[in-house]
Amino acid sequence: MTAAFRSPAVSPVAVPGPSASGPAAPVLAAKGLSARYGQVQALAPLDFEVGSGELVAVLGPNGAGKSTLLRAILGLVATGGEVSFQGTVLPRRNPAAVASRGVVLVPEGRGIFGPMTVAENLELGAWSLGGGRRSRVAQERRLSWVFELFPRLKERLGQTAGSMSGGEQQMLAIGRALMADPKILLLDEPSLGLAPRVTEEILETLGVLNRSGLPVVLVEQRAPSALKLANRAYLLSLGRLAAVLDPREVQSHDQLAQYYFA
Amino acid sequence: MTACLDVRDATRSFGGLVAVNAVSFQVMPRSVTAVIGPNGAGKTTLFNLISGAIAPSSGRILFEGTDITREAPEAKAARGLIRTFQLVKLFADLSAVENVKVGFHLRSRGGLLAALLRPRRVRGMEAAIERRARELLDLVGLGAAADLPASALSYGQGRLLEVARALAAEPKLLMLDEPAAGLNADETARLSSLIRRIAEGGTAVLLIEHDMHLVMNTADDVVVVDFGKKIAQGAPDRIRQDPAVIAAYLG
Amino acid sequence: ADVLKIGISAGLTGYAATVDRAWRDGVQLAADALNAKGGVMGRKVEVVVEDNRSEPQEAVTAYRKMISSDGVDVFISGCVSAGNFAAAGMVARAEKPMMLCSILPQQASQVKWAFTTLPPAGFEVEKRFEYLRDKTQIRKVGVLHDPTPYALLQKSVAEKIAGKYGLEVAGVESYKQDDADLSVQLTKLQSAGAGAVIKIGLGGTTLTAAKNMKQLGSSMLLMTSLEDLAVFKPVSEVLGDRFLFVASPSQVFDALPESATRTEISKFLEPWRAKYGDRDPNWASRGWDGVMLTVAAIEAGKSAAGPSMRDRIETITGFQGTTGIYNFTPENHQGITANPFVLATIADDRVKIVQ
Amino acid sequence: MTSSPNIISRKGPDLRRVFPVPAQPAPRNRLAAAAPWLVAACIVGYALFAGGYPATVVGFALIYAIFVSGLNIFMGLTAQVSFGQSAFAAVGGYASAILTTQYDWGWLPAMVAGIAAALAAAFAIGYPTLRLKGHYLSMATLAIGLIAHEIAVEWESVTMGYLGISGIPPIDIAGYELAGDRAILIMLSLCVAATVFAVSRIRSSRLGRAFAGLAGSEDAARALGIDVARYKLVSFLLAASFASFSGSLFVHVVGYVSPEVFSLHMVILSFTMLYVGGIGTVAGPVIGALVVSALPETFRAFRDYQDLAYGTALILLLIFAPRGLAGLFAALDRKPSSDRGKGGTAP
Amino acid sequence: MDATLIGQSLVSGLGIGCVYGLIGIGFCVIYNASGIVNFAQGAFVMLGGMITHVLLVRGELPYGLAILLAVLIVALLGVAVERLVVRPLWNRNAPMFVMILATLAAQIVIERLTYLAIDDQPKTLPVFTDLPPVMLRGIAVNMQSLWIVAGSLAIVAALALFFKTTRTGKAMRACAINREAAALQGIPVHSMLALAFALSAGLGAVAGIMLTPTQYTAFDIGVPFAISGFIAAIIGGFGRPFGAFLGGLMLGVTQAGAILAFGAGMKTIVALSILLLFLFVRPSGILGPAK
Ligand SMILES: Nc1ncnc2c1ncn2[C@@H]1O[C@H](COP(=O)(O)OP(=O)(O)OP(=O)(O)O)[C@@H](O)[C@H]1O
Ligand SMILES: Nc1ncnc2c1ncn2[C@@H]1O[C@H](COP(=O)(O)OP(=O)(O)OP(=O)(O)O)[C@@H](O)[C@H]1O
Ligand SMILES: [Mg+2]
Ligand SMILES: [Mg+2]
Repeated sequence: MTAAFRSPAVSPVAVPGPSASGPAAPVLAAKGLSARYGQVQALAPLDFEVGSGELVAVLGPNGAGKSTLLRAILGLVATGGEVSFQGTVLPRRNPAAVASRGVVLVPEGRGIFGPMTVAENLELGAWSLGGGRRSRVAQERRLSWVFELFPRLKERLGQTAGSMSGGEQQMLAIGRALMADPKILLLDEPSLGLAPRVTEEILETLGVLNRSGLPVVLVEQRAPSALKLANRAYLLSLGRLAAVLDPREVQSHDQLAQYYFA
Repeated sequence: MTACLDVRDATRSFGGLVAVNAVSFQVMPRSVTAVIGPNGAGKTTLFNLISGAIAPSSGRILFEGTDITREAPEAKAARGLIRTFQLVKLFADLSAVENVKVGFHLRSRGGLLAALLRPRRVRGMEAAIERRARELLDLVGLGAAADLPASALSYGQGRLLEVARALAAEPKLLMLDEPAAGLNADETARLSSLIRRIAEGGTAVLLIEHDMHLVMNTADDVVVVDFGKKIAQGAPDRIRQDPAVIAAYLG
Repeated sequence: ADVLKIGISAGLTGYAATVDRAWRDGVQLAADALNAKGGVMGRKVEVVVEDNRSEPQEAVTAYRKMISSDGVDVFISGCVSAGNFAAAGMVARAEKPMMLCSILPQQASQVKWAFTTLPPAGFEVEKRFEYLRDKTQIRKVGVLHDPTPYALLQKSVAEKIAGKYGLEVAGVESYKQDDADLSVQLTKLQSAGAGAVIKIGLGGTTLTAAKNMKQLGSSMLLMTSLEDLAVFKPVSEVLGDRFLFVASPSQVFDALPESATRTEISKFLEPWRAKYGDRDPNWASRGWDGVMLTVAAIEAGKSAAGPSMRDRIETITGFQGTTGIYNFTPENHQGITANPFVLATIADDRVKIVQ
Repeated sequence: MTSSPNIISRKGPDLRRVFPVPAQPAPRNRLAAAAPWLVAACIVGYALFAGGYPATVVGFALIYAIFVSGLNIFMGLTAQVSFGQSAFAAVGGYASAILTTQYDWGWLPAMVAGIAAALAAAFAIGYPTLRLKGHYLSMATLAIGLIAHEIAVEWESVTMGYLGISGIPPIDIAGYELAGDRAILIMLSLCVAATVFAVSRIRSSRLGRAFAGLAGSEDAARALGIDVARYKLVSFLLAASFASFSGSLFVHVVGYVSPEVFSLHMVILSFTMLYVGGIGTVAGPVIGALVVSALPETFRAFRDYQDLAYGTALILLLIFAPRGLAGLFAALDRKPSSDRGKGGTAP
Repeated sequence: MDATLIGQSLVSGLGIGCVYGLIGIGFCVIYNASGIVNFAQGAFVMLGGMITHVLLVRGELPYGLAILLAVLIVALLGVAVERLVVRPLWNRNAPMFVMILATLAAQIVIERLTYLAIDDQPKTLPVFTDLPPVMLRGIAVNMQSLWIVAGSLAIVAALALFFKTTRTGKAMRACAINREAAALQGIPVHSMLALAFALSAGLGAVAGIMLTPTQYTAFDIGVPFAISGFIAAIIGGFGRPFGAFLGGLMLGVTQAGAILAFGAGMKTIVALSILLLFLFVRPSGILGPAK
């Protein structure tokens, strides 16, 4: 089934070999990135890098700051430090500008447009591609690709998104992000609420996308499945960076747990 | 032994779509029953029918032998039927411990006069509620977050808070909609043991879950639905082997 | 003290704004004129104005401020009846007289300290009825009024006296000052057979009524009560000679024959025109009267103490003001006793007396 | 509390180790909590000292504080919207006015009758109306406020229309009439203190928690057994009785009543007070009423520009203290955050 | 009661109802793009008439040009309100009701500024086409009302198309539903908000310009119109332009009916009571999903 999900829109990029120490030429690089909610520091300064073609996993227990890290990259929270993407510094507190550079986040809680239809949600996913004729043709192609990935969405094109089941909404959130032709894809627990089979399929698809050159940041509670795909893993705990792992070295679940609670 | 919950031919359609189609099953006291099935199979809709959030198109729901099909959610809750939500519904402006204290509504008494005069009885009750609310937070592991506003909790923390709040109502039947979503393996394991203890304490548990570890380790009985229909029911071991379930769900 | 403080509680904003702003300017003009002559009994006149936003609660605050913080000697307040009523008790306790542009309070203890420059409600109605009787064939009229106390008084007078003029009130309709459309009321009056609409009440609704009548293709006359001329100009553009209005002498000054009233008006109108050009003089001239009446009382009693002023105002008779002749008595605190009004129309951009 | 299988006392594994949680914020500073009260006390104290005009302004502010405290129960604690509370103030005000002037009742029975009438009206109105949600509820309550105002204007035989009712006696206690500025101010301060006491008790009670629950999520509240319809109604009734109480106080203090008192302006003013003070807090309505009443007075000297200055000041206040003055005091202590879940409101 | 009277009242009710509807539509546009109920909408209505009047009378511009300029100016003022009042609040994540309150304050400020800049005298505008009313069986149908009806229908249709079919329209709706998620799609949330204010201010101005020839305008007419427009928008099912239009007609006709049957004093009481009863039966308005 994986072969079917080849992205039509992602151009192939040279994929460097994975390394736990960090990529040679990072696409996304955060230096001293920290975040706070009001006066509460939720993320202590950390360095975070994603190489071109890398899939980076972010792991950690509840409240560790995983979601906060992704939000900080987009500039959705008050941050310190600097984030650059493809060599240029990303603006802060202007998520729309960050998103239109191709940094696409599937947020926690999905953020679908409940009262709008599935079709409208997907269409808005492609907003930053513009409304011209050419982009519309490309959009059609991406749309059929998303439908291949999530046939349920095609069945429910006219349904209001808010009335769909939890898992269906999650599919929509991911599908919508894929519509944007991301240059880098950030996913916050994409498997949340999805049936085991769909989860597997999604993770597999992410692997395929990644191998075709798309950098991916994956926050995932199912550490083993995430580690299977990842080039590197950042382990957060209590709002700070606990370790950067090489998945090949993390053999067992116990070993991971040791990092979690060390 | 009479069933705690008896669902008979519950059916609900939305326009042309039959989201829940003549589903019947029973939940026994002190047992854990899991409902599993693919996305959009109708599990949450089934929960909504049982808890009274939406009315069934047909079918009946019995709780401890009484027909409660058309009762309002709050009336069902008063009978001891308490649920959590797939998308957490916390009282965002309240602190975690205050959230739990709201959960004690059915387990306490008092209206305007009690509020204004605050007699000894009420003071004692308030103190007990405060104490037990914190105990419940400790139980789910949120003791240290007790005074944070609920809006400041992470997603997983929020789910646990919802469980604690539901426990405050001391339910006879606790319905959990994907309680483990957003928890990692360890947290899920802890949740599993918590659920077992809840059941042993005398509360029947009905849960929806996609995490098969949790389901297999926790449930006594598993109900499988697909396209709104019940396609299998039985002990976890049997369900794991059922070809229909494998085809539809487990893959 | 060496200044005489006049307090004005005026609705500078809100529904009474047009009237009360003019009133305030009239009072100020009078004060300036007095000061130019050296003040009153050697005391400079100072005017304290407080906005009551046309609301009673604000009026109470405004009066309170002027009594206790500013120490005013006398109130010459605007047309917000509710505001003046609400404060009347407090003013009476403080023993300050008030000369109003509104109707008088209801309580006997409060009326004792209140006087008004407002003519009796019937005067405006009578003028219009006279015209209809004498100059037209119209025998059925419709009354269109707002729910303010003064308008309600006029309405009931109209119903009562119509017969005396050989007229029949074919219909009575009301409206609110912020109504956007009066066509239904006008249609009802028209279908009741009214040949003229007696409109009682202030504000832009007169313009709306005119527009609506035109839109309905109605041939009724529109006869409105006393109002700012600025409102009437666009109305006359819409209805032409089917529009008539009650005017006070100052508004038709140029068409007025030589008389004591005219002389008195010219004393006021000269500085007024110098300062405000052709702005409507009506309410302002009443404010002027209010000041001059007060001054007369002070000079008669040789004192600006509240009780003395009050007692003296009650004895003012035959006082020639710009609006008419004032005759106060202990029983009657409404000074104008003879009808000073005329009926006018606007032709070629000029105000014309029709009667 | 009923006893049922107790799952809590049983010893289990220490789950805290599994779910690490950031350290709790420092306990709130007492001074910050007391600050709004101190400011309020200073303002009232000054008015008592100065008497006269400041006393009048502060007196009206205190009457509003009661009205807004009631509104706060409905809008702050229960998160519903009512544009129609002026209706219940009108019921109280007119009941007191009519019963004391026409039927020679004492002020106390008249006031109680007013509250009873307001409760009856609120019950009859609230029952169908509170089924509405969000903006629909706003419109329905707005309509009720407008209707009440119109009735006060049109029902001349009883209310005297715009002419109003005057000669309403001041409140007397044991034959001693409270007519002086200071006496009135002290009496009003006591009323406000009682109101504040009641609101703070309600807030921290089972009743208050039920309000907070349905404010947070009606679905979740119902799932916990809270009868949402009933508690909404209770909250509405409470708000109505405070409104009626304040309406009665107003007419006795001023001695006069007319429909303009209970216009839409009153509603908007009270909203302003509620939000400027800090919605959902106990101190908010009081500090809000005092500050918002003082604000236009401070701008009196601006004359024609008074409203302009007032509007601008209001906008600036809302921008720089979006959680109100009470919230601002708390923020000096610990800044609350709201970056999360700011998503949007689905209609 | 004779049929002509009833018919004539119906026509009057529909005429004024269109105006209410048009104002209600302005509420819907901002609501659809931001979730805000903009009570400064009445100020835009007032400004439409006032500015046209100033340009026409003091500026001596041709009527058409004056109208065009006035709409443009008011649209710009709408953007100013968004920039100066709404956006700072928005950026601070102020609660929705605070933003609503701030628009009320903005209404006060605009009203006062208009008063200071122009004056407080009632004004009017000439009718668009100066023809006598058309008489249909004794019922007068005036030209300006026809303009209003045609104009509002055209606007309703254009808006429906805009929100249902264009990318920008959909993006605006998305911003109101969940602005963070909208930003994550790359939708420039702030520009959308500004655009929404420009659009609805412009619409308000158009409403003001169309209705002023049938009555008067002054610096303080905004609030009553805003209230009627708000009621119309709610009755129609909030956020639905066509619903607001129908709601306006309903309000206009019930008011006319109330005056006819009970007299003008009872207008508000009767009309609002009827609308309340209607809401009890349909708790989310004419076009809202029925319960
Ligand atoms: N709005 C907020 N205000 C204050 N603190 C917050 C806020 N949002 C989150 N936090 C705190 O920041 C910390 C990190 O939260 P975050 O959502 O990033 O965790 P997470 O790792 O994604 O957890 P989960 O796996 O449960 O989603 C948490 O401890 C939480 O309490
Ligand atoms: N109000 C509604 N209107 C239309 N369709 C609905 C409505 N509510 C649910 N549905 C549809 O009914 C089906 C069952 O939904 P339900 O939420 O019960 O699924 P579920 O089994 O809980 O799925 P998941 O595991 O993804 O949460 C879905 O296909 C959903 O789209
Ligand atoms: Mg998270
Ligand atoms: Mg579900």
